[in-house]
Amino acid sequence: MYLFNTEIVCNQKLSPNIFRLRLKATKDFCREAAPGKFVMLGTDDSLFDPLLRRPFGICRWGEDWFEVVIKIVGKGSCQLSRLESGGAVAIHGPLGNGYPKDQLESVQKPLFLVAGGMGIASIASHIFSALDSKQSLAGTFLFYGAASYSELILRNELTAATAIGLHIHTITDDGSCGRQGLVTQLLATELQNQPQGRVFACGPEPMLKSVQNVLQKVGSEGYISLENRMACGFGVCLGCVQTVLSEDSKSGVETAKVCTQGPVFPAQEVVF
Amino acid sequence: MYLFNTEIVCNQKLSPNIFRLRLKATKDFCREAAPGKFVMLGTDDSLFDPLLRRPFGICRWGEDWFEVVIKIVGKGSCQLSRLESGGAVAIHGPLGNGYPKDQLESVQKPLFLVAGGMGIASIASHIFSALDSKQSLAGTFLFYGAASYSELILRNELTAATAIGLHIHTITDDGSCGRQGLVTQLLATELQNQPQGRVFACGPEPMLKSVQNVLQKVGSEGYISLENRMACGFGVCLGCVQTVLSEDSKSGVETAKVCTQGPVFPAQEVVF
Amino acid sequence: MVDLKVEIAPGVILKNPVLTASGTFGYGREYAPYFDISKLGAIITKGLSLQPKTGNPGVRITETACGMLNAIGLENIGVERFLADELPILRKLKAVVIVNIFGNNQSDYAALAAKLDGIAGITALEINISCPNVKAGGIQFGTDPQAAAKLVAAVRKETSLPLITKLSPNVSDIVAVAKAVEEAGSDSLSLINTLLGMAIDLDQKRPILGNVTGGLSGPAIKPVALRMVYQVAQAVSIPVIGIGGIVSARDALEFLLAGATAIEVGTASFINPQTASKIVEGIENYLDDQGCDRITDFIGSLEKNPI
Amino acid sequence: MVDLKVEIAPGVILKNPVLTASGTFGYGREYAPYFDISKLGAIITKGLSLQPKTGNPGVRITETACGMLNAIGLENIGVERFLADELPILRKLKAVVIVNIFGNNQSDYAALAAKLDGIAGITALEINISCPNVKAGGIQFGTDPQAAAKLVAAVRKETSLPLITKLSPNVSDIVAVAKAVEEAGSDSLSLINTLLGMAIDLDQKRPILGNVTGGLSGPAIKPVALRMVYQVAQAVSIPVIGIGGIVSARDALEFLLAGATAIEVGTASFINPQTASKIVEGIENYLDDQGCDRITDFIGSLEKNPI
Ligand SMILES: Cc1cc2nc3c(=O)[nH]c(=O)nc-3n(C[C@H](O)[C@H](O)[C@H](O)COP(=O)(O)OP(=O)(O)OC[C@H]3O[C@@H](n4cnc5c(N)ncnc54)[C@H](O)[C@@H]3O)c2cc1C
Ligand SMILES: Cc1cc2nc3c(=O)[nH]c(=O)nc-3n(C[C@H](O)[C@H](O)[C@H](O)COP(=O)(O)OP(=O)(O)OC[C@H]3O[C@@H](n4cnc5c(N)ncnc54)[C@H](O)[C@@H]3O)c2cc1C
Ligand SMILES: Cc1cc2nc3c(=O)[nH]c(=O)nc-3n(C[C@H](O)[C@H](O)[C@H](O)COP(=O)(O)O)c2cc1C
Ligand SMILES: Cc1cc2nc3c(=O)[nH]c(=O)nc-3n(C[C@H](O)[C@H](O)[C@H](O)COP(=O)(O)O)c2cc1C
Ligand code: FES
Ligand code: FES
Repeated sequence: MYLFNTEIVCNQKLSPNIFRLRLKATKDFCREAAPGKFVMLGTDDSLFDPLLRRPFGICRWGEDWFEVVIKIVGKGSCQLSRLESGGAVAIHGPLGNGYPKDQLESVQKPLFLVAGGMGIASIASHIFSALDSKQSLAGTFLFYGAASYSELILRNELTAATAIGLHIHTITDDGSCGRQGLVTQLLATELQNQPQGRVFACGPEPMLKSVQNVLQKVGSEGYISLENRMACGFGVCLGCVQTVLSEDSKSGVETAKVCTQGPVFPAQEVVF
Repeated sequence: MYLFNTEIVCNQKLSPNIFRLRLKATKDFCREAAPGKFVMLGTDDSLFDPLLRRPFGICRWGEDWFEVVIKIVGKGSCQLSRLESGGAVAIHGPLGNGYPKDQLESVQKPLFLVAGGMGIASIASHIFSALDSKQSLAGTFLFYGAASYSELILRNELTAATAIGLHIHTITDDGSCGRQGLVTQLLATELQNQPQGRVFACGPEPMLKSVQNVLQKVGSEGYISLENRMACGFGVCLGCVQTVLSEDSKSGVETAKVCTQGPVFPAQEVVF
Repeated sequence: MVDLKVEIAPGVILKNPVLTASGTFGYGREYAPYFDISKLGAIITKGLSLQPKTGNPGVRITETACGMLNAIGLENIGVERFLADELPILRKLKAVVIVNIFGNNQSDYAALAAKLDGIAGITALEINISCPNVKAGGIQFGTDPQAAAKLVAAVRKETSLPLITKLSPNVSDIVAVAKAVEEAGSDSLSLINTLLGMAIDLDQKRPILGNVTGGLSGPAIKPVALRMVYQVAQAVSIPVIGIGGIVSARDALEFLLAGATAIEVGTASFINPQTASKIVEGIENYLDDQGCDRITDFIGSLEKNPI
Repeated sequence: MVDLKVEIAPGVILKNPVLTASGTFGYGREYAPYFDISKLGAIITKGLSLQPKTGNPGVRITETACGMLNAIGLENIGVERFLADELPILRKLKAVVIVNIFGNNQSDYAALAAKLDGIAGITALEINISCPNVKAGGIQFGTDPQAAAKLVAAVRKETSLPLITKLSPNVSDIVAVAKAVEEAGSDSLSLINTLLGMAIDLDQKRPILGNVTGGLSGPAIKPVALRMVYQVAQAVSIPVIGIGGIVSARDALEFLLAGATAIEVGTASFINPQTASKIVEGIENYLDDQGCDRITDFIGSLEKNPI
């Protein structure tokens, strides 16, 4: 992973409170980028409010740039979302384990990608990676749910991936686009038909719990990407830990650092 | 005085670390603006670093705008100096007493304006006010000193005022423009010749002390504008107080609030 | 419309829970050009002493990360001039007035309380016990439960005005001090006063403040204040007034959740003189949105289980 | 080239005064990818207990104005695993290692000290006394001078390693605690640990942290830390190590001026893992510019008269 200061190439508003920022990056950084990894982003180092850097998924990248998609939920995301072309940003990354590559690239079984809300930033990274490296997404299904139509972002870019085989199913809480309901309903239905599917999910905790349940019921395997609060992002503060199953410890559980041992975990190992 | 949020019209770099910001203002604000008054400027209210607003002299104004000239000395001035057109600023002002109008406008006697460093922002406000309202500056002398040529700002704008009678003498610590030396040397020489002159001075404390000495020696009268640290700018924190002579108190001195009773004081009354 | 009335001491019912912190609101009238100060729950004056006080020489304020240090040194016009010149103006402005008092020793406090007793236009006294006790060698009254209790008892004897004791945060156990002054007859508590801090000018190799150390206030101290209010509110049965880093209605509401019956706005009034009045509005709007009828239902309603 | 060597305890000479604060530097090796950790004065490990500890459930960190609250709950792998798995790596990385220890009662501390005594690769112990004393009903060792002194004396008996006692800021009189532990045989002091604070989620009406309260760190607390270091450095004759909100070389130099012989970088290492190494460079450059030959000439050289 790398530490460097860089600048915004451009900032595009995707919805009233969601922005896509493209940032310049070093080639080394881009070589290490992979689906499911993240960066810690900071702004001006001489002002201490906000103090800590904030984690965001690496959504797409090229030779010397990468993109993040940021939803405004508090002061850190708000400040980043206001940056314009040329604005200074401090980067630490790529961080985290990312989605397991062998699983992503095995083409034997169908691949179910499940994104809830901003979870799409992480999930889309695999889709864009395939698109940009001209790989096929045959047998890959995207189940994408959001609160409403305006929060279903990156629609054009995702639709472009149908050309390489991606199947897209959207659903919204209010029915303003696609079916009305929760994204796990889509997953549950499809898994009934194809229980051999591998599942990759990212989204809010209630959604991930529900994905875990669905997987357990059907007996399928899958991975979930967590978004616990982070102070450091590289395994030293112990702020982000998640209880996980453990074979070593007596109690049968232990804590794992989401930033370094995750953010992607085998779904059945996470104890919410 | 008024409280309002406004935006930057434009930001012009005058030297490597001095910037002129033009801000939109209400007409009411502009009607109350006067030479020697100041504003408290703040930026984003949702971030608390920097916390307090910062005082800056109102250097020039029109019907619905005003200008400040800001030198970067710390984080508050740095942050303001980075704002670009459209950037948001919070205003409180005009504040302070300003230069006494009757003295400024009495044309009987010569008027000596003395500016050291950023003190020019305050001193120039009278010159621009005369220029913009097409009054004469006959009999008005500007003694302007700075560390070096690059810190002698607003040269063109000030030179324009020679057309309405202003005499300009510059001096720099390093001799890179005008004479080499301190601005009080210019004042001392001129006051010897014209001891009936009224003096208005603004600059760093050592310079103001020296002006006070010169005035005392020659027996002339004058006003100095102070720049004590301020938390509130409107008389409630007692952070900015300056010891001044007093006729009422037993000790012969009392404290005055620079923000409301100043920033302009009769030179002989200030006890440094 | 939500009912914002709160009782900050037995019988002292304020129209809303927003007060202004001593030393940050001048004598009150300085704010009158910015909003109608009678719309606040109450205003608390700059700390008053028996005699006028000139305060500290040298630099008195400096900014720190999300906070400020002050070493004003309790400059004030003295109680006589306050009563003669300021109180009449405040009465004309229809402000609810709480007078903050301090002294160098117990008899100063007692004399101030006696002098202010029965004066029309004063709703309560706030006793600042974060002051060095000259007689006890400069140790603060506020850091020792016994000394604080004796002081409050002495003041209690001299006045029938409701007493709010303002606690210092620079203590090992603020709950012990709170209980001691409750026992001694304080009708109410306010907390926190400033944390003791210091700032240095590196290049000049000198302390920045004329007094070397000063009081830290502003958003930086909010977490400490919130913790102390939460602890004290659970330990005493008199009302608690929360102070420390409050700049918005949301901050104020957090203190109310933690158990404060009212709050005081301090440093934030320097940044924007209208802060206190905006906080009144903000509280009202928030509680209206929540469908809350009476603010008293909201006060102390923090769920004990963390998220 | 300025000589940056400092003696943080009798006989313990470090190559420079920059240390890393316990709990913010992992076990040290996590930082090795970012810079050569042997270039630091010393690294201080995450606090170790006799047995491994899982720490607190729920949310453990939350940001506050210019600071953060943590309620990690002293999660650590235990002294055994540290010695088996971590210390050998640190030795290979040539880091100067100071081990931070804590326990639930005096005998825990004593047992830890005994266990670590004489182990190659450990330069000193830092005793975290900001821990609840289970036997004394949960009162912190660090808030009572007597209890702190007894604890230090007990640890002193078990080890010949230099002892640094890390003081809690949540006290009325930090100088009293400092003097008591000096008397009890501490070779050095480090301060401050975190201030006790709290944060509330307004909309959920709940405390944010799983532990309800947590420790406040970061730039917000620097003024309090600087004041305490200044007070303590004047009152004791053993070296003082300054901690609290240090993010830059200028911050570090302010603590040295105030009398600290060395400093620890805490929260700032989360923001940028290279902070500590940048501070070493920054101190060197600053002192070089000032024409200072030995950092020991700079330490404590604050002029007593304010600007
Ligand atoms: C590995 C990882 C990848 C992420 N990827 C993305 C992404 O691609 N796009 C995106 O928009 N967001 C992403 N997030 C979430 C993002 O980091 C937070 O929204 C952001 O840090 C909030 O900062 P803030 O200052 O705006 O909010 P704050 O002011 O800090 O908090 C605002 C609100 O958000 C909540 N909050 C803060 N941090 C978190 C968190 N980590 N998890 C849950 N709730 C939190 C707080 O409780 C509070 O209610 C990711 C998080 C992680 C850990
Ligand atoms: C009435 C008045 C009018 C002013 N007009 C102008 C103006 O027109 N243009 C301009 O550039 N500046 C002006 N100043 C000074 C300006 O307010 C300060 O430079 C600014 O507040 C510094 O803020 P900062 O955050 O950048 O610096 P900080 O980080 O707060 O401090 C940086 C350095 O500046 C010193 N400092 C901070 N505030 C003051 C102060 N008030 N006086 C002296 N030293 C200080 C500190 O000791 C420190 O060394 C004026 C000040 C006053 C009181
Ligand atoms: C400049 C200043 C002056 C103060 N003067 C007093 C005072 O005279 N009496 C008192 O009890 N508290 C005084 N205080 C403390 C405040 O009333 C308040 O307790 C403290 O600032 C914390 O609140 P805040 O963070 O909202 O400012 C003063 C605070 C400041 C900043
Ligand atoms: C996440 C975190 C964990 C900490 N863990 C410990 C610990 O285990 N032992 C200890 O003595 N101090 C611990 N501390 C306190 C720090 O060592 C330091 O004293 C404090 O954070 C103040 O310094 P700072 O403001 O530079 O962070 C911890 C601090 C943080 C932020
Ligand atoms: S975020 Fe610090 S350990 Fe994971
Ligand atoms: S700046 Fe607050 S009284 Fe003058």
